[in-house]
Amino acid sequence: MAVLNIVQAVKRALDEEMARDERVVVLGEDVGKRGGVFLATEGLYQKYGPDRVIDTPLAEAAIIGAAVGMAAHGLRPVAEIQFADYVFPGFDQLVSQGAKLRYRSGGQFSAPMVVRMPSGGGVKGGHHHSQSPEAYFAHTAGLKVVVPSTPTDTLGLLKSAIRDDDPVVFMEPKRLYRAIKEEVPDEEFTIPLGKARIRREGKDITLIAYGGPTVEALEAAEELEKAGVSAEVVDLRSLVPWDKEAVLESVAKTGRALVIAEAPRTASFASEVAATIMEELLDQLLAPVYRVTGFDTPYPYVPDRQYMPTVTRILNFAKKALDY
Amino acid sequence: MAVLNIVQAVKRALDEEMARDERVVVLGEDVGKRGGVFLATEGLYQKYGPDRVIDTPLAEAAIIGAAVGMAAHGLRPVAEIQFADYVFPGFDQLVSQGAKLRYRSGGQFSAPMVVRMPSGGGVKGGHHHSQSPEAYFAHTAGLKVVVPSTPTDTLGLLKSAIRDDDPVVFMEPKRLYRAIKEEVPDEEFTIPLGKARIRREGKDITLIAYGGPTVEALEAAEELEKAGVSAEVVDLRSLVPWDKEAVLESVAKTGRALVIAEAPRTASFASEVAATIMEELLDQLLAPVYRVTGFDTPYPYVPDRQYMPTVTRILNFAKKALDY
Amino acid sequence: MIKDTWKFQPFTEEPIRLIDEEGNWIADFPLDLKEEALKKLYRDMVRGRLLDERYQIILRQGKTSFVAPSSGHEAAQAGMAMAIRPGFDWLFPYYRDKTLLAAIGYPVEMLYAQMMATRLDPNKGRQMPEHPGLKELNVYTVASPIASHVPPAVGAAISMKIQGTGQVVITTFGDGATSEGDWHAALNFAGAQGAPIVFAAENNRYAISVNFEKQSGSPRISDKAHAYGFPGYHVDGMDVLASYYVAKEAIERAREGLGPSLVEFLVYRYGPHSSADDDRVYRSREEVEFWKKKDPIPRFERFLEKRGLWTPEEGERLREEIKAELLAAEEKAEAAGEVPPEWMFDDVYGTPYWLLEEQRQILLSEL
Amino acid sequence: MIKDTWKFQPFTEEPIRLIDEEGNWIADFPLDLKEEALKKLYRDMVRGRLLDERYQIILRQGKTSFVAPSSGHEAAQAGMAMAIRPGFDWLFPYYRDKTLLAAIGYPVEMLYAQMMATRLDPNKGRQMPEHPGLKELNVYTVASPIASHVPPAVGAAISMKIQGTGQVVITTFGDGATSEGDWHAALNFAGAQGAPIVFAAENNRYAISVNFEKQSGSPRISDKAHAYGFPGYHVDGMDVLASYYVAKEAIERAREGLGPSLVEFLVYRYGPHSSADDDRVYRSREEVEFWKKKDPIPRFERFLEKRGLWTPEEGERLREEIKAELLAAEEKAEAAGEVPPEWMFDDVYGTPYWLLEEQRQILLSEL
Ligand SMILES: Cc1ncc(C[n+]2csc(CCOP(=O)(O)OP(=O)(O)O)c2C)c(N)n1
Ligand SMILES: Cc1ncc(C[n+]2csc(CCOP(=O)(O)OP(=O)(O)O)c2C)c(N)n1
Ligand SMILES: [Mg+2]
Ligand SMILES: [Mg+2]
Repeated sequence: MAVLNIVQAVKRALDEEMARDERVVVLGEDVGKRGGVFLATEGLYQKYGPDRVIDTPLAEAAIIGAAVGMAAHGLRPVAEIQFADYVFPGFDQLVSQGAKLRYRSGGQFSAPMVVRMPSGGGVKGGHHHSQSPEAYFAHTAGLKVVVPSTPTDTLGLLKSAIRDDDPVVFMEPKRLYRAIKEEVPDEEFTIPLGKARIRREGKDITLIAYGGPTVEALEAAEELEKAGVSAEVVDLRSLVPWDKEAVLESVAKTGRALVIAEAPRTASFASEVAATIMEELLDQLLAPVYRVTGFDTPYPYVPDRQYMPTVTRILNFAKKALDY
Repeated sequence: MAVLNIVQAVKRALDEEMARDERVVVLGEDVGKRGGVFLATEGLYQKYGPDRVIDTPLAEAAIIGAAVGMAAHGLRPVAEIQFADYVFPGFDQLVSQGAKLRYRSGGQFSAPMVVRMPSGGGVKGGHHHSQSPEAYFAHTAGLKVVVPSTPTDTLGLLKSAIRDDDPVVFMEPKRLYRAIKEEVPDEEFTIPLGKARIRREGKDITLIAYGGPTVEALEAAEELEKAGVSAEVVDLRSLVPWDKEAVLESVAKTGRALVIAEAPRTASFASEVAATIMEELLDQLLAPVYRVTGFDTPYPYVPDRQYMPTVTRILNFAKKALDY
Repeated sequence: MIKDTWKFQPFTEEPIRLIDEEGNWIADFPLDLKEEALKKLYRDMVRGRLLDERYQIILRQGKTSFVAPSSGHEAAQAGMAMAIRPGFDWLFPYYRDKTLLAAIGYPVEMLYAQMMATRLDPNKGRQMPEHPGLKELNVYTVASPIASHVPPAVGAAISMKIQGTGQVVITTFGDGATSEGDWHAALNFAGAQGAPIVFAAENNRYAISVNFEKQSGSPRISDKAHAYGFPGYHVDGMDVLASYYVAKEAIERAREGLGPSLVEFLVYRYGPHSSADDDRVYRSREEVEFWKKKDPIPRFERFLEKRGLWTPEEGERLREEIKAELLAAEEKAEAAGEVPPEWMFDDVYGTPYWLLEEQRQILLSEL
Repeated sequence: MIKDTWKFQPFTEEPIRLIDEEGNWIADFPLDLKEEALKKLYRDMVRGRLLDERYQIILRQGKTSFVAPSSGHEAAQAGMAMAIRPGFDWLFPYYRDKTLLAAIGYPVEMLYAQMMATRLDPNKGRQMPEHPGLKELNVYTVASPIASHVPPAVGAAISMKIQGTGQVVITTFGDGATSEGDWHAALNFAGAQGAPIVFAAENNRYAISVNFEKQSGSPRISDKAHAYGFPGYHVDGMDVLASYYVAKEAIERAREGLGPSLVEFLVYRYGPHSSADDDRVYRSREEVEFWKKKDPIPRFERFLEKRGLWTPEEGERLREEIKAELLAAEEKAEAAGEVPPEWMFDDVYGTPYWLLEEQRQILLSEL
């Protein structure tokens, strides 16, 4: 078993899928010789050539829009948006073209494509290199949204995303790119979209997280254990579709939950999960479901880490739930 | 007191503000001679001339982006996006430039501007003339979001929006443009942003709505009354900031609530309100807060009305809450 | 890059024109089209015109909710249609292309079915009228956001190049579309990649009410190709032969690997922007009358007449024949019956997930 | 539209150049700049270069987290700076403009403060390094999304026109920016409105690793102005006098009501794209060396030397003097102390609302 970090897992997934299926092409800014600014496509240009690893002009509308057309014409494009913050010039292509192509054509055309993007904060990037725009995508019918938090999940989910018949937004928590390493099976595997993963079992409170803050959720769970509280950590992994069943099962067991995410709170995916849990499990809850999220400000340069849910913040809210 | 419909209220608000403050300018596609495709700017070009009523090229990025620059330079632009569905080519300008200008410049620059857009369904427009994209804006820190549902509110809120020092997205429920008429005071008035309006008092259940579905909420309340159920109808009017206090006060009284909106449910503003109510009033709720929303599909051409929360759907959920 | 065997020069100040107003052939090369082809062009234009007229009638009858008049655009569209290899090349059209679509063989009953949202619409009635699309013929389903189909068109063209299929993409749009950022991003990418695509502007000088002078400082759309390093052709789009020959050359260039071109067809829209528009507010009746005198159909009739290929009587007979065809198509489309509401939950994804199933049940419980 | 009193022709194939590599004045008009002005240009270039070098040092010292090297861009920036009326005209710069900003009088300690996010940054440390902005001087705060500042720049210019202020907007960006849709939408609108604005492309031939050939099919950025109906000037941006004179003419045209121009300055970036980049992966050392031989500073030194305005010793003295200034500025900026975390809740809106107050309390409880 090789030890991989997340960025290496991305690279391996791309490489395996490109080798398996020649319809798979990669496009984006600097994905060619440069191998991407995070090196997620390193070596692919040299291996698969300029027809399958395409350096594009600096235009996200061209990247996403062209991916839609390529997909409609039979390719399986994997577009890279250099930072999630830069998806907005291509937002119209994603929501008006990609998301609705299958629907508006009555199923005649479809856009099996992946839009990868490093997202989230913690890299001292200020508000245009740190955002977590998943709520925009999750709110857009027709898009699938995946946010892994470990190398193994990244590999298995990205491969599934590439094979999926619909447009998938694949958000990679950039602050974890090199921060998390683990042994990953050498044989090929995929992980189905739409399934959560129980990262840690527990019985007193459920910490629901995805992407970057999964790390803080796990750390908080350890802290809680020291205080005698047994916390279950659910990593959503997929936001659309999300694994309501797994979430409800866990919260039905623990009676308490926090939903933890980096994006601002208002109309966030965290709010969606919180609203759904409380709607479906009202009588089984021992405390309100609290959302531990980024603040409703643009992402600042100072402070960088404290914008996001810190372990302290998670513990404060856990206490609130436990003391309720 | 003149009887006005909503589109006339928009026109009057623009006219009064342009007369009051020569920094106010209007720009957008077809806003000039044509008076806008919904005639919301009719007559303004003739009255204020081409320097203050500017027909733009067909480019929402230019419209919103130019408005940001005009505002930064001292004007008070009111941009019209022809349909809310067409804001997406200008989305980057709105979220990356407009929303964050005050913040990123440390308060040195600001963008006091309004982006008006007819929104919502019910006009047989299919998915690109019917969407309700308010969640995208509400999720974006730095934007204010207003959605009136009556002529009086439209007039008073639009005037406040124009005088506001921050970018305000002003969403006009187009299916109500000419459907609702009422007497509006002749003297000048404004209505503050951020305040909900109790459209009907009641004690058994709170129906929280905004924009188009306010109409169905009121109709449902009448139906409920016939069945002996007293429903309170709260019209949010502003989504950012939203009037949490008024909402909580009402639900604390009734113990039951529905949040009614046209947009798809996932990560919607309805989810935000539902999550917040349940978080803050958990113990006082007699039933879960149900969200009665548009479906998580693109807005279809067939059926047109049934995509949105119908009176039947509201009543079904009300029954569910009352029977809980 | 301009081979000297090519017939046309890019970036001319005056529009390329092959027949004059009187119907004389004025090109500096011999006409090499068979009688049959000339008649097809004529028939396609007439069908487009009559279909446009019929749409007005079904609108008044309440059978459809929206029409985008296309009269005045027929020559450009019929010309392009004949330059395409239907079902092989891909077409990314916009909402005003009924002449073009019918001419490449889009079954007219399916066009009607889209207008009336009946079950015969392969797009399942998901969109408002004038938004056709047909996979079988490689016609990408129209989307309302102006210019938003242009980046996907470029993507398809790049895919063709990568896969070496020999196909070409043709995408049409109005003058207004050229102002959009998506349009630019697309043309620029196509230029950088030398993709096999023809960008066809149907310049009717108005984006709804906004005339071209307010849309752009450039005097011609064709000039915009300078920005992308490929040829821009300025064509009289009321001249069906100029439209055909230039489109053909642009497509050939693309097929031979010479990359994209931008072709600007100068046309005029005789009707309002749409059934929701009143064009008297923004343009004079004199202007409309002036352009009606340049109607591409009579102009081509004069051309055909001079060659003994047309008489008023034959013209009338053809019209009656087409009208009957259209009526039959309309009836067939209507007979299919309206799309049922519960179809709205299909095709959001390849396979629906739990939330859509929950919501389908909500709708079903209300029906 | 080209008055014959204007000095420069748009759309030249070769870049406009006024001094050759040896430092000879080769223009067809007489140099009309005072000694003082020539010295200012020189001083501004040198300060820009030294500041760029200092930034590398504070980066290594961990006092900043990011640098965007600007060496190689000095001539274009110093030239533009002298053509502007600082504090009257508005500048919408991008992240690689330190020479330009310092040259128009942006206090260097405030540039440093922005780099280090200290309290002296008028932008309150809200953004990553290389994102300055100063209302007092009409310098619009830099935003990271490429080309996103260009539509606001056009809006400001239209506002100037509406209000008849006589001001002009200058906005800078890289070659990469010209691919973005927002860029196009902005230039097109400016062209349609004849807005008083100069679009200044600092074309260093790379958007990070992507060379210009992959970015666009057009051989020159200046050619893109054809699309908008205004002049496009192709300028040797390593020639500070060509940069100044062309910028000046473009600004004058705008001020006189003749509308926008696009000025392409051909420059080179000697360093990597940023402190996070490794440029050896995508360009050869030979290429970099080739351009280093064309360094704009020695080139201008040769020019000055020929006129008796420069000696190596004077050059050295000036460098030492500037270095001392920079160091003082750096110390002053640092002494102001880091921006405190709770500032993050200010300036989201003019007045914060309840949610932000709630959240501020959450943060305060954690500090
Ligand atoms: C992005 C977007 N903005 C606005 C609209 C509304 N709209 C529909 S058609 C139209 C004018 C289009 O003009 P043009 O491109 O010249 O085509 P024409 O209708 O003249 O054939 C506008 C503004 C739209 N459909 N999409
Ligand atoms: C919209 C957007 N997409 C991508 C990026 C990431 N990015 C930052 S700089 C850059 C290259 C810019 O190149 P150019 O415009 O030529 O300016 P230069 O850095 O060469 O001066 C890219 C792709 C960004 N900042 N914004
Ligand atoms: Mg038009
Ligand atoms: Mg560059």
